[in-house]
Amino acid sequence: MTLLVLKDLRAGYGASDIVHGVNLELVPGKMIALVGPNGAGKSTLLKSIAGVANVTGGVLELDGKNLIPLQPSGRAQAGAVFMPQERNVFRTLSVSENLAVSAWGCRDIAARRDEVLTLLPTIRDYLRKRAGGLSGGQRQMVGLGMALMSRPRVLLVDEPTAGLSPLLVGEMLDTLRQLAASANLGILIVEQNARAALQRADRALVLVDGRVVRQGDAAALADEPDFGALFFGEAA
Amino acid sequence: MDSYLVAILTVAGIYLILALALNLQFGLTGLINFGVVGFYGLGAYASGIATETFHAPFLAGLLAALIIGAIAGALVALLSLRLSGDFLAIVTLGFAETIRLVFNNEDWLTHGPSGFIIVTRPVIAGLSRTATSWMVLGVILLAALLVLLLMMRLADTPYGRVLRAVREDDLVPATLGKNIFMYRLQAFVLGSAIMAGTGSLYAHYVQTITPDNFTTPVAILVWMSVIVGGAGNMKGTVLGALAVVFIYEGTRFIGPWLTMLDAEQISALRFIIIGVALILMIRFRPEGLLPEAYQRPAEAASRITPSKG
Amino acid sequence: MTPRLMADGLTKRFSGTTVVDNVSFYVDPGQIVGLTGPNGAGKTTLFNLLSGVLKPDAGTLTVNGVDATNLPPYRLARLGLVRTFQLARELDRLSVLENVQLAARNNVGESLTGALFRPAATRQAEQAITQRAREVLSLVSLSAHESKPAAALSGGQKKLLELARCLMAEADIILLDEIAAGVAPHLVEEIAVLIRRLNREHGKTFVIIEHNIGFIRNLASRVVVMASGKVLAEGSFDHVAADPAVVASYLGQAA
Amino acid sequence: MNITRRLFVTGSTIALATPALLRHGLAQSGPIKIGSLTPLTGGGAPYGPEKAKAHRAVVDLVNANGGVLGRKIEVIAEDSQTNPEAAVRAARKMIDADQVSAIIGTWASSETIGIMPLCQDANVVQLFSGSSDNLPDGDKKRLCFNLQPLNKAWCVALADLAAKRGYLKVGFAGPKNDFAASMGASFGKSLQAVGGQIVGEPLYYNPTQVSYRAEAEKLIASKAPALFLAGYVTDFTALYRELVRGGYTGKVFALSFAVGPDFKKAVGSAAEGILHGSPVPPVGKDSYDAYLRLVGVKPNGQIQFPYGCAAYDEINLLLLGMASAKSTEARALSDNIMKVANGPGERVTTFAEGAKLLAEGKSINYDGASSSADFLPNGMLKSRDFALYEIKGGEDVSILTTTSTAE
Amino acid sequence: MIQMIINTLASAAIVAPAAVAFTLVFTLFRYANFAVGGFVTVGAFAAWTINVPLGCPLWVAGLGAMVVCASAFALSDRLVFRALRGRSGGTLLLVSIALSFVLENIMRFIYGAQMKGFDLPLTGPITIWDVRITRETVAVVSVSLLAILVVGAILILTPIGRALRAVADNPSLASVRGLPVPSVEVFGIAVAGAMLGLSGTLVGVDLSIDPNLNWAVTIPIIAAAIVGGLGSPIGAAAGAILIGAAEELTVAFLAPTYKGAVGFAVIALVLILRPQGLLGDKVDRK
Repeated sequence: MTLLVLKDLRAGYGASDIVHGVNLELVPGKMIALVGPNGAGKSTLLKSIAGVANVTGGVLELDGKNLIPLQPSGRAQAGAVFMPQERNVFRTLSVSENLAVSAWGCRDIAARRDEVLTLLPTIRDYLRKRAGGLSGGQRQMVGLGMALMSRPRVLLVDEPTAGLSPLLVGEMLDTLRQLAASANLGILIVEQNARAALQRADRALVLVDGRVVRQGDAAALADEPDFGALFFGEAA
Repeated sequence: MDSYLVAILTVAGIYLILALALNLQFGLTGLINFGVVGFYGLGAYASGIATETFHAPFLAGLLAALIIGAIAGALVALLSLRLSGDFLAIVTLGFAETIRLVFNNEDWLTHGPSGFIIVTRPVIAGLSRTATSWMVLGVILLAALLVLLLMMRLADTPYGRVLRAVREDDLVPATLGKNIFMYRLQAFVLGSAIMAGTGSLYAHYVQTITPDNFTTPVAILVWMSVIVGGAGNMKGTVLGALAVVFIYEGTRFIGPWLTMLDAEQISALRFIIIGVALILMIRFRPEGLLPEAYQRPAEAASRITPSKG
Repeated sequence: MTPRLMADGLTKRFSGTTVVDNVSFYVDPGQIVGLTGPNGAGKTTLFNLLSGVLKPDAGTLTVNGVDATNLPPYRLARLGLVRTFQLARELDRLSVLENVQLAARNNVGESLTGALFRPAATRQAEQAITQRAREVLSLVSLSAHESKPAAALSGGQKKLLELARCLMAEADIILLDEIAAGVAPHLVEEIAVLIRRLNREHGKTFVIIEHNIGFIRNLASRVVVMASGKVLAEGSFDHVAADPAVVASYLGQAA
Repeated sequence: MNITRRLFVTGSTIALATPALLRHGLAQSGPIKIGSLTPLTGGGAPYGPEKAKAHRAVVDLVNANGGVLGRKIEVIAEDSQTNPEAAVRAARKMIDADQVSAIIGTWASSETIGIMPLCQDANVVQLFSGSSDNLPDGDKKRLCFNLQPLNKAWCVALADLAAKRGYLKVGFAGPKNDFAASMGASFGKSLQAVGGQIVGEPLYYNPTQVSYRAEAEKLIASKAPALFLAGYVTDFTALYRELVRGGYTGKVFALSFAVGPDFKKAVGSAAEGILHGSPVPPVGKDSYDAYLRLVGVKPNGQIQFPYGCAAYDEINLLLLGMASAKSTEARALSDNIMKVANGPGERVTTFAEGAKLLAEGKSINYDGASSSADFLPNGMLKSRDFALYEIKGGEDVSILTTTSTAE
Repeated sequence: MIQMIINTLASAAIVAPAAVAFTLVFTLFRYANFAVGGFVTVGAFAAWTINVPLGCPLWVAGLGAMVVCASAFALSDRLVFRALRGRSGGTLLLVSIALSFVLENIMRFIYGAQMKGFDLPLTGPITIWDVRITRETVAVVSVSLLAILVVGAILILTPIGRALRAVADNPSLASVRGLPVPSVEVFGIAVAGAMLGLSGTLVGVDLSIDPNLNWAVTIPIIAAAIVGGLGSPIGAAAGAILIGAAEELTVAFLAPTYKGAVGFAVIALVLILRPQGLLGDKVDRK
């Protein structure tokens, strides 16, 4: 059973496309890593699924439901939840409020919060703090917790390790990996730290200039000899 | 010809100069000056005090107005130009309100609310009334023409190009070596001086100035002229000022037909129309009736019709 | 030989985070220096410091032998340093030609007194400037668009317009921030050719931020790699590309 | 020729032609035009309409009987907004567009003074009611006639009353305008003459403001046992309200036009005990009754339309002046207004009577509805009745009526 | 001294709800809406209409004014400001000033320029230890305080208030977190409008109502909001108290006629102390 289906998805912001036709299928419990050089369109792809960037063609379905006509908030309610790279918490709200506000329209906020705190127990330590005052790692963790509050089916995570120390990078990615399994989520992650991501992901897509140039088993991809060259912009 | 036409044209000329000066500040340079009436009033009183209290000739009054307008403009600019645009708007608005309170309260200088009476005319004394009004009109139209030529010159030269660049994105001209603060300051001071000069012309034309001559509605009319005509386009401002003055003064003649309305309602209605028109204009045609031209090549030979973008 | 540009210990913090951390580097006359590194490495912030758009929290900056620390951007430009922006900052309501004309230096018509009282000199200068601006526009293949408002250009064309402005400015040092991003491939090639020509024939110095490593390898005589606000490595392309720290910074540490 | 140029040229042509066309529609050479400039809004709004109505009523009657000098009279009515700026704009339009021979009806001194330079310049006669002591100053050509006594006269009466009631220390406040300023100065002098003095500085305020709390606080803090508040009805009402709320317990002196029915309705029983005074029409006199009947009101021995009667005299004097001068030219008109107002000649109280006698070649002396309408050489009124009242049980109770005389 | 504090509180109580509204709009949309004074004027006349010609009790009039203003404010956003989102702060400022001007003149057109007051008996003050305080002042201060506390409570304690703060903080994150951003914004606008209507009613209780109200209150409102830091309702209320105190001091030690300039003087002062302006750093803009 496939959760998220992309067929020949094209997307961009203005007149010209940035993503030129991507195919992808995501199943529950699995994590797919999107890697590639800067400016390849990885984030744009993620944002077009979340509704922040425009889909200009192709198929985008979640559980067989067409997402394209929906607003960002509608897509989130449908279960495709996006976690932006930057500014992914409400800085002026407390952590606890951040979590609560992310379950808009739900009656069981407390239950959901307990659920999230079970999955991400470290958040408990700074539940009362203002989110703006947290460290980068803590903020990412809260952002993740917020995303989980709506009990998503698919998590779209944009560079969750940007600006984190090497130690935290591994921790963050491990957390995501475990989440996929424990919450039976499909996770699509865009990651700079390609090797670290490939170590944890099930599958991986290498995106260059808006096109998928390689895909397959994540670990196997990392071992390809010319993998490094892809990132230096020569394999397009 | 009709003497009321003379009066209307005189007023139109005055609004035109104010609007041209504002167009330099806002249209070309992007500076939001809501204190138009402050500089205008300052010039009117400066000139009036020079000619009546100190018995200076008209030209000295005009000069005094220009100088005081420039100084006031420089002070306001130094206080607020380095800050973001919205602060300039608030500070200029505050300047206009405060200056009006000064006019209203410093009786020893301005005779307070009952008005400052000015006998000195900008023309030779002793002419017939009609001749005088024609000559005053002449003086004001001449001034308007001079300012129009000055503004068109400024807009057309590389100087104007830098001003427009500053308006669009001040970081770009700065990284290309232009001292944007100086450009803003010059545009603001020059505009303020011209507004004050206009005040002088106005004062010697109406001969009674009161603080109520210099209230926000006047500024709205001037803004309307610039926006309707097309910000950045000086010829457009001529069109805008004429349109606004004729809407405004023209409604005096509609009055008798609107018998069910009292004078207060007609006056309010006028301002409702003007305010709504201003909002609609900004909403639906922000570039104005005559949009700013994109291209003014140095040689006329290679002139290419500007494309609308 | 005095370096064209010398940064010593430049540091910039934004609300607690150190974005540029004690960066020192120099650019000699006639060099093309490539500046690269992963997203968020602080490259653009460094450019903002070098061009005076931001004031450093610590460190000094020397341009053509003159202490330029804390100088405003227009003063740096007058010292011979101009730049482009990562997201093109075209002047929307000026024509393409005007965007370029604006960059001319020492234009008599740009002073209030010149514009008003020296019409002949202004006209003459303007003619020369227009001619040169057209030459520059033809260099970047924008001649056909000269009377369009800059807003009407495509994203790639806007980048070219930025480059044209820099060429027009007759600067010694040109900082290019991702000039090739979003530009059509054949134009990228032309830009590279143009940069090399300007460098060889006119002795212009360039600092180029670029993710397209091919572009940098092709042009830069020296490469500086930044990561997390610090200079990670510098030297020839091959030297840098072989540096394991650099590779790691691009591919991510395998933690 | 590109589109811009064409638009510009077309626009200018239309712009230039429009007023001429408008004007063409309005212009007729026949009637004698008179400007009726009254405060229909602003501080004088309670009185402007009765003035405008009186002008209209007389003119309608005169026109029905054939007009003046064989020509119809056309009244151009405008609102002065009790604001000199608006008055000047309206006067300019009357003078330039309508080419009126006279502007009558201005009420606030500031508006009268404001339009004076224009009228002097254009040789337009002014008849008005105002009381600033500065009114005669601007009339270099002797074209002005005032149907109201000056402040000096009002203040003598009010100061006498204050002294009689034992208030020798009185605070003063008023709007910032010519009228109140000269009222303050005159009142101070008059009070000194009877052995009293003004407490503290006279307080002037901006009459368009919303809050008068600060002003009231200042007046209360001055601890003056009595206050003379020379405001118009709107600002007086607001200031008085703040005084009451602020706990002021002293005596308040006011001008009658500020404490009319609107005021009494607004403050209710708090109006008790206010002392006020104003020039009054000669109640019961035939000329006043003639005016009241003309505007459709039955004389009842009370003061009705305290300013309409002055307007009635303004228009009558103007029209009689024209009939006597056989011209609308300013100099002759002004001289003849003086002649018909001051006499000597046969007493008349209406235009019809006067015109008939003038046609017979006789001299007349107009006796007005507001006063006997005799002027000093500077155009100011020689004397007028003045009444003082106290508000008791919500009614104005007359204390005294005197005839004040200008010195 | 105590007298001065009471007078300060009375002026502050009138301005504070409107300053809260201005702050709300500013945090939601990042522009200075100068039409706040116009809406206060609308609120004052709406309350007067319900109280005097329609003869309803004052509290009904106040609630009515809040409803009228909330609707009018939401309507103005729908018709005018929504279409202009993304335009420069200057454009919005100009439009809001024009709107303010239109509203003022609509009031003048309908009601004339005559001053109006509620149907309240005019009574003297209550005097306690030489301090005079009127029933109106007590009512105005307590209602204003209550309203600000209610707004504060809504913002802090309720889900919709939390959502409002989230949208103000980061609208794009709010939308990907599934919040119905447009509806939350409309809610915020309606709350702001209601506060403006309340300010209008309080003006009518304490002072008097006429179309000139517009400019007389606009400047103190904006000054209070700016001094309060444009962040929270509490800040705006504190700013209102500061402006009120500055005005009282001006009247006491300078001329009362210059009261109108106090707001600007305070803004100028803030400007010197907080030179980055309302919208913060310019470099980050593009």
